[in-house]
Amino acid sequence: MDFTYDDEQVALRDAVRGLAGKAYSDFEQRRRTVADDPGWDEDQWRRMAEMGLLGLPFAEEDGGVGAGPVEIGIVCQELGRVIAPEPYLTSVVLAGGLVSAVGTPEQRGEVLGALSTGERVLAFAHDEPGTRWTSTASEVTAAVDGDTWTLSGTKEPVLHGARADLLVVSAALPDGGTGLFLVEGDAAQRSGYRTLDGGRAARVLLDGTAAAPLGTPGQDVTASIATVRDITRVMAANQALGAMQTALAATTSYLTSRKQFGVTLNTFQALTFRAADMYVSQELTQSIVDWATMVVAKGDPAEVATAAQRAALQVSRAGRHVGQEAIQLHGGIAMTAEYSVGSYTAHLTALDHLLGDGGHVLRELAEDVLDHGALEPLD
Amino acid sequence: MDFTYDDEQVALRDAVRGLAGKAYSDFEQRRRTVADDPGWDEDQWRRMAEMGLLGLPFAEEDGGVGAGPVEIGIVCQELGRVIAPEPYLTSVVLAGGLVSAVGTPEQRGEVLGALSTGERVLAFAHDEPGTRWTSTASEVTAAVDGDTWTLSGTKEPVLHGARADLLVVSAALPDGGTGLFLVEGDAAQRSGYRTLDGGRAARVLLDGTAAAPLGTPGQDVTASIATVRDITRVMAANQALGAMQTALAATTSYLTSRKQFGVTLNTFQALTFRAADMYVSQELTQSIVDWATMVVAKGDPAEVATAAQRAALQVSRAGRHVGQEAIQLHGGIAMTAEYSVGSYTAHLTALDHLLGDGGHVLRELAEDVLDHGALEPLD
Amino acid sequence: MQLELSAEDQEFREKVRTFFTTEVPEEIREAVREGRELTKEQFVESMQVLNAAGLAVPNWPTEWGGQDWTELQRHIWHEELQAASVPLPLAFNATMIGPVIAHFGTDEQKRKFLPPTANLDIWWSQGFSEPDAGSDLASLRTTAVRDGDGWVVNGQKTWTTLGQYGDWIFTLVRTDPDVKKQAGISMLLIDMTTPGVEVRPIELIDGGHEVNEVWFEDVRVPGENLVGDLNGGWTIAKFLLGNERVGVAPVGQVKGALARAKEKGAAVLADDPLLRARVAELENELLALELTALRVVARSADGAPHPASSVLKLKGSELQQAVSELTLDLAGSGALVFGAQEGSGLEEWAQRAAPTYLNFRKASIYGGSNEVQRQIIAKTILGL
Amino acid sequence: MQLELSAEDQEFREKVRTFFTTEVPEEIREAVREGRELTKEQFVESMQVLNAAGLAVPNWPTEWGGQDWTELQRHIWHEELQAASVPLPLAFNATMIGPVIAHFGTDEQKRKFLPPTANLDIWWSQGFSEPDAGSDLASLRTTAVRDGDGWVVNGQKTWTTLGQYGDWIFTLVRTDPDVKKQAGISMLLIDMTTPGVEVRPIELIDGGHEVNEVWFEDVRVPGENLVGDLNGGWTIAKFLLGNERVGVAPVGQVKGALARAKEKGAAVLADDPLLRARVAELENELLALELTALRVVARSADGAPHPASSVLKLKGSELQQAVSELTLDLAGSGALVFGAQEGSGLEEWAQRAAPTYLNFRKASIYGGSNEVQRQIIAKTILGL
Repeated sequence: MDFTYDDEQVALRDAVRGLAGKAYSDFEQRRRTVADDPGWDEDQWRRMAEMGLLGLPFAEEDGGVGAGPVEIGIVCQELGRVIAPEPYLTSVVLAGGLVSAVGTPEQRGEVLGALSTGERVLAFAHDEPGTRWTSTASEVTAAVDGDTWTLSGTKEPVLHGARADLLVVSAALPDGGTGLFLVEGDAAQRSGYRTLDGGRAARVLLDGTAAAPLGTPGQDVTASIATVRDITRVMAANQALGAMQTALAATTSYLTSRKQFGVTLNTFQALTFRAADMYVSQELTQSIVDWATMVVAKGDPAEVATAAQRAALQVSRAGRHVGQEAIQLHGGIAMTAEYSVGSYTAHLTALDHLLGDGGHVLRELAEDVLDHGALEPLD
Repeated sequence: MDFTYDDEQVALRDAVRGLAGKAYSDFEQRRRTVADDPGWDEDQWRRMAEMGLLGLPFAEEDGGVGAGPVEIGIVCQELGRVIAPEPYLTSVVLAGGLVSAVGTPEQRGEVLGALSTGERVLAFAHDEPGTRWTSTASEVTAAVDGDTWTLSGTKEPVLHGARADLLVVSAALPDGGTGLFLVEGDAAQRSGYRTLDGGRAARVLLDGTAAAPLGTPGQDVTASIATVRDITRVMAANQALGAMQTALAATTSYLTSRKQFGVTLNTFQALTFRAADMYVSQELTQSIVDWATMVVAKGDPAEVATAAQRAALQVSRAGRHVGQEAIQLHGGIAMTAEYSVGSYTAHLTALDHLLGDGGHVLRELAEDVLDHGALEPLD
Repeated sequence: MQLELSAEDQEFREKVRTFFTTEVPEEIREAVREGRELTKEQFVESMQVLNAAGLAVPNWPTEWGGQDWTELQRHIWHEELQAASVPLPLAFNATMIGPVIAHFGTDEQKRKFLPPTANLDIWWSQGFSEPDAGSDLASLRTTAVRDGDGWVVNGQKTWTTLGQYGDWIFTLVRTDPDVKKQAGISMLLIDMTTPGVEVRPIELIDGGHEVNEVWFEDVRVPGENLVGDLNGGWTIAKFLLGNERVGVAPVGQVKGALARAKEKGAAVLADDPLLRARVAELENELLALELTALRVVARSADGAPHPASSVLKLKGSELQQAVSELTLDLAGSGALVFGAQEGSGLEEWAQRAAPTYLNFRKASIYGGSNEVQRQIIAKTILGL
Repeated sequence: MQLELSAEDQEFREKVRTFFTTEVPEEIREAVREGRELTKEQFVESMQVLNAAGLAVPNWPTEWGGQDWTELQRHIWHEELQAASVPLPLAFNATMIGPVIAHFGTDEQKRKFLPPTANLDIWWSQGFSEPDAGSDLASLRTTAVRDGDGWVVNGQKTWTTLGQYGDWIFTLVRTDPDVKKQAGISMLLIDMTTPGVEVRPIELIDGGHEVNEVWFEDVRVPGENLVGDLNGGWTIAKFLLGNERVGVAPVGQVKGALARAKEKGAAVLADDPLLRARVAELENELLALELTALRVVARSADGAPHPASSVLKLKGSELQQAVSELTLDLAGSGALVFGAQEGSGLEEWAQRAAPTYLNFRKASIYGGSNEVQRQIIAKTILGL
């Protein structure tokens, strides 16, 4: 049992921290970047590709690096620390993860190769208006005529869907179950807009749109979608952890420098105690995020599912606590878009609502609560 | 709309405050009183009878005073302020209330007359091991042979059941529904013990025990039991409010007098802010308790049921908050039986668990939450 | 103690309710209901409709358009405004500078300013906070230096809500730098078209532009624009902030928001007992808050704000935030969409959930932060 | 990063687990599981069984019965003790005075005290807190005045846990009243049978008697009973309190209590989604706490307590209280019954719910209150 990084992992962390920090440790730079479409920096994406980050999760034979969940978690944490706007989580971890899990060897080689080099950006078109964080599709349906598959229906919100070169689309299959398809970005009717954390999302309309089945045509891949969503959830938790750490650091720094009534704010015990509670939340979160990341590394899908729920619940509670308190302890300045902390809170809120918020997973966990005795994290 | 007492109500409050304070404003006196059976002071009970308090809720033709819910609430608040151990709530409001609601004119006159003069103490034997705050009986069953009714089964816990001269017992009727019966105290097999707040309760075993039907024999009176429980819940909320007020006052007084690190505790902002939050809880509670008391005065049973749930939820949340914080802000001294605050917390805990705790009523309220729009307290 | 409104108060309520729901344009009320940003014209039109009926500034002296109502009637008026989704009369005019001028102003100031203030012909802005004087208002640095009969003002104000619409601004300025900080402050009224006044927008985290910085560079202000005594500004500020705290709990608004969340999220709620419990808990807390507001109203009969009004501000802002958080969660992943977007097909309420949630983080900061309220409760009420 | 225990640690865990569940009498472990009050004899028997196998004081130097384990192994030992409901080795002996004597004591003190301390032949009590020196320990007033080679002690200690069983008491006393308060304190070991020592019980709100006042009236103490340097007591106190904070989170105990609550309250839980959600939330927080304890263990390899151990104390006590509150609520009206009552037919767990709930209010007060822990986090970790 070991909760520390090895030397290579430390080196990776330092490298990513350097790259991400150079781009966005000046918050004004992030603000300028998210102001214009696509909401992130194509040059930075290229640099991430060059560093090997975009291919990190994928097998070497698919054009990737073949690194493990701990390494992906490190990248996500570091991106979270500067709330980097690049679509690493949704394009690489989520959409790429689905191609890696379900695609044929040819599809994997072609799509993941282009993803790893930064040549093509992917998006996962899955959520549908009226559904609530499921692993299945219902409104978007697939039809087949001979070997030709077409998709119809609306997907929304699709994170980074307007910019994506290639969409991974889930659809209800003719014979039941949910399948995955590849659709060229410009083959769909897309309208993009801002998300709450300065990112981008889109409405994607499919209307008899030609689509290539991902993997075996007609196969129900609900379980694969669920697992890749679970893994993404754990990586989103890593990203949230990084964001929390920066939000708390900004808060303590503000408390020791900002004066009110002739003294710095850290003179007020009520405020310092609340900062201490934020630290408690952050430390507990780090523990469960590290643990969940290691559970992903072990690889059992059922264990991953539970670990993802548990990480999501803790991150949701802590993210709201830290995000809300960071604003409150700063006061008015944190309400402004110019200052960083409000954007960190917004990003934590967005991550929480991406794949199922705290209340949603609590409900799932509560249903099974009588099925086990004491939790044993090391067994 | 008026949230203030009229002159007579103020006079009643002052009289009860005087009587209760004389007995128990010295906390050591309460401690001595609860140490020995029956856990309260028979002389004080007599003085309460003399002041007319024991007959307050009952019609004049039944030997009572015919006062309204606001007056009963005043008495309960004042008893709560000194956590007087006398069984006003369970004997007068609850058991007496049932006799008043269900009894025949003869029964009302006889039983309520003796209750009002302090001659006979009543208890309501209703809870059964394994049930959870219902208005029905199931384990204790009633049998009838000709005109003779007998009861069998176990009631527990029965508040003040060992001392009671007369038991009002609920039982499952032969033809369905729940009936109420009068059983002489010494006709049942009783074993008494302490409750968590220094009060008394008992296990009551009935084994073919002769019983007199209260009111019309064989009649299902579940609805009456529910309503009297609801009214009692509102009066318990009044009692809890009084206890909270004293607990907060003791806390602020301690904070301004106790020194640590060479200064009084109110120098520590984190502590004073928490006391402020206790005040917020207390004020919100007073509002909802006053309101629920006035809803009882209006008299519609469905409205009373909702008001009782709402008061119980608020009182549960606030009682735990105030009770727990009162101990924490005092520190170690509040853990001792000699000091008052721990006993206030214990009493608040007992009141919360008497007729259905906060979580229990929240669940009931949550079930109906889609059945109404915005709540309008004045409509 | 009794719960029912008197026949007179019931009639009063019926009267204002009917007026609000029939005389104020539905389009404006719908915008309020949906949480949309109002245009300046909508604010003005709504307030003028109210003012024409004597319903805009009831708390003013009757000779200047006020009403001889009881505290309870004012409360009913305030709640019914919110229940009907009528924009509240602009606070800067109706509850801040209006009462100040009526109380401290010269006769000339009253004649000149009060009628257009009640009718929103003048849009007032508030110039109190400064970058280094937030909760510690008295440490403000904007200076006014004597220049003949008038003043020359230099400095910077911030958090000036809706300052982009402002015609005039009432400011606290330092007129004597050599005395205890509270003792050297005066209140000046400044025409915002005066040369040297500059308004700069501040973008907030909800993407909106509701607050501003206001800069003063050698701004000349006539001597007649001093309100009250020279160096008497702190007294006026306390008077004004005291008024501000009355009726601060946005009970009606939060009630409406919660009822609406239930309606919009009914399908989700029907399926989830934990979310239903959150609603039930919030409804109960809101009920307690509303009843507390009624109790405070009853006890404020002498006109002075009851100290428990800090409870209203504190709890009111917490509930406002909690309801916005619930709405966010009801919206699910739809909450990612930020603001009413042309490109999105999701329902408007879901699209507004996130900006509203972020915007209401301010509720516990502005208008006396919740820390300030706790301080008031601890000191004033509990004697700590 | 990896989750699995090494083969060696797995074997270690298996070994201690087997020992605890087979060698420590079931009757004692059942009493712990049920939350009953243990007799003195049960404490002693259990610790002697452990000590005979070298499992009572692993954190001591190996020459005095300690074990050369890794921090992780100590953690496993501690968790397995709790998982098996074995009474923890008496803290006053095993984690307080034992390490102090081993570190600061003379060779003679070590030989005289350490073996009987490890074997609980001497039952130690702690004489630190005083009525006016709680969180502010250094302001203690009990005095020791030189008298020939020895000392005469006068004063009062309080909150002396299980002092009714004490043979000896280690005390902090003021030996120099004329210097800064921390600089005039020494540690003395006092035989509790010495004339002038009086132990008076304090009844707690759970009806139990686990703490005491200890009075000293002209108590003569031999000079050889001074531990460490004269006026060096504050250093020892900090050393001791630092040890105390390690492993303070009663993870195993709380886990057991929560699992047991689920088992006993299964019928109620099956019927109530809100209570199930409370359980699920607590399980998750407890998981996070346990994992944090593991992380802190890993980082404490140099022997110094990691500052994050304040997180363990703070969150551990909160969860201990929350689980006791959940159990109380599961018990319904049965929670009214106070303590195991002969006259009651309700299940034992329900009868113990209320006293346990009330007793655990102490968890956030004793051993460095949660306010002190927040202070440590704010100052030491966050630099505030």
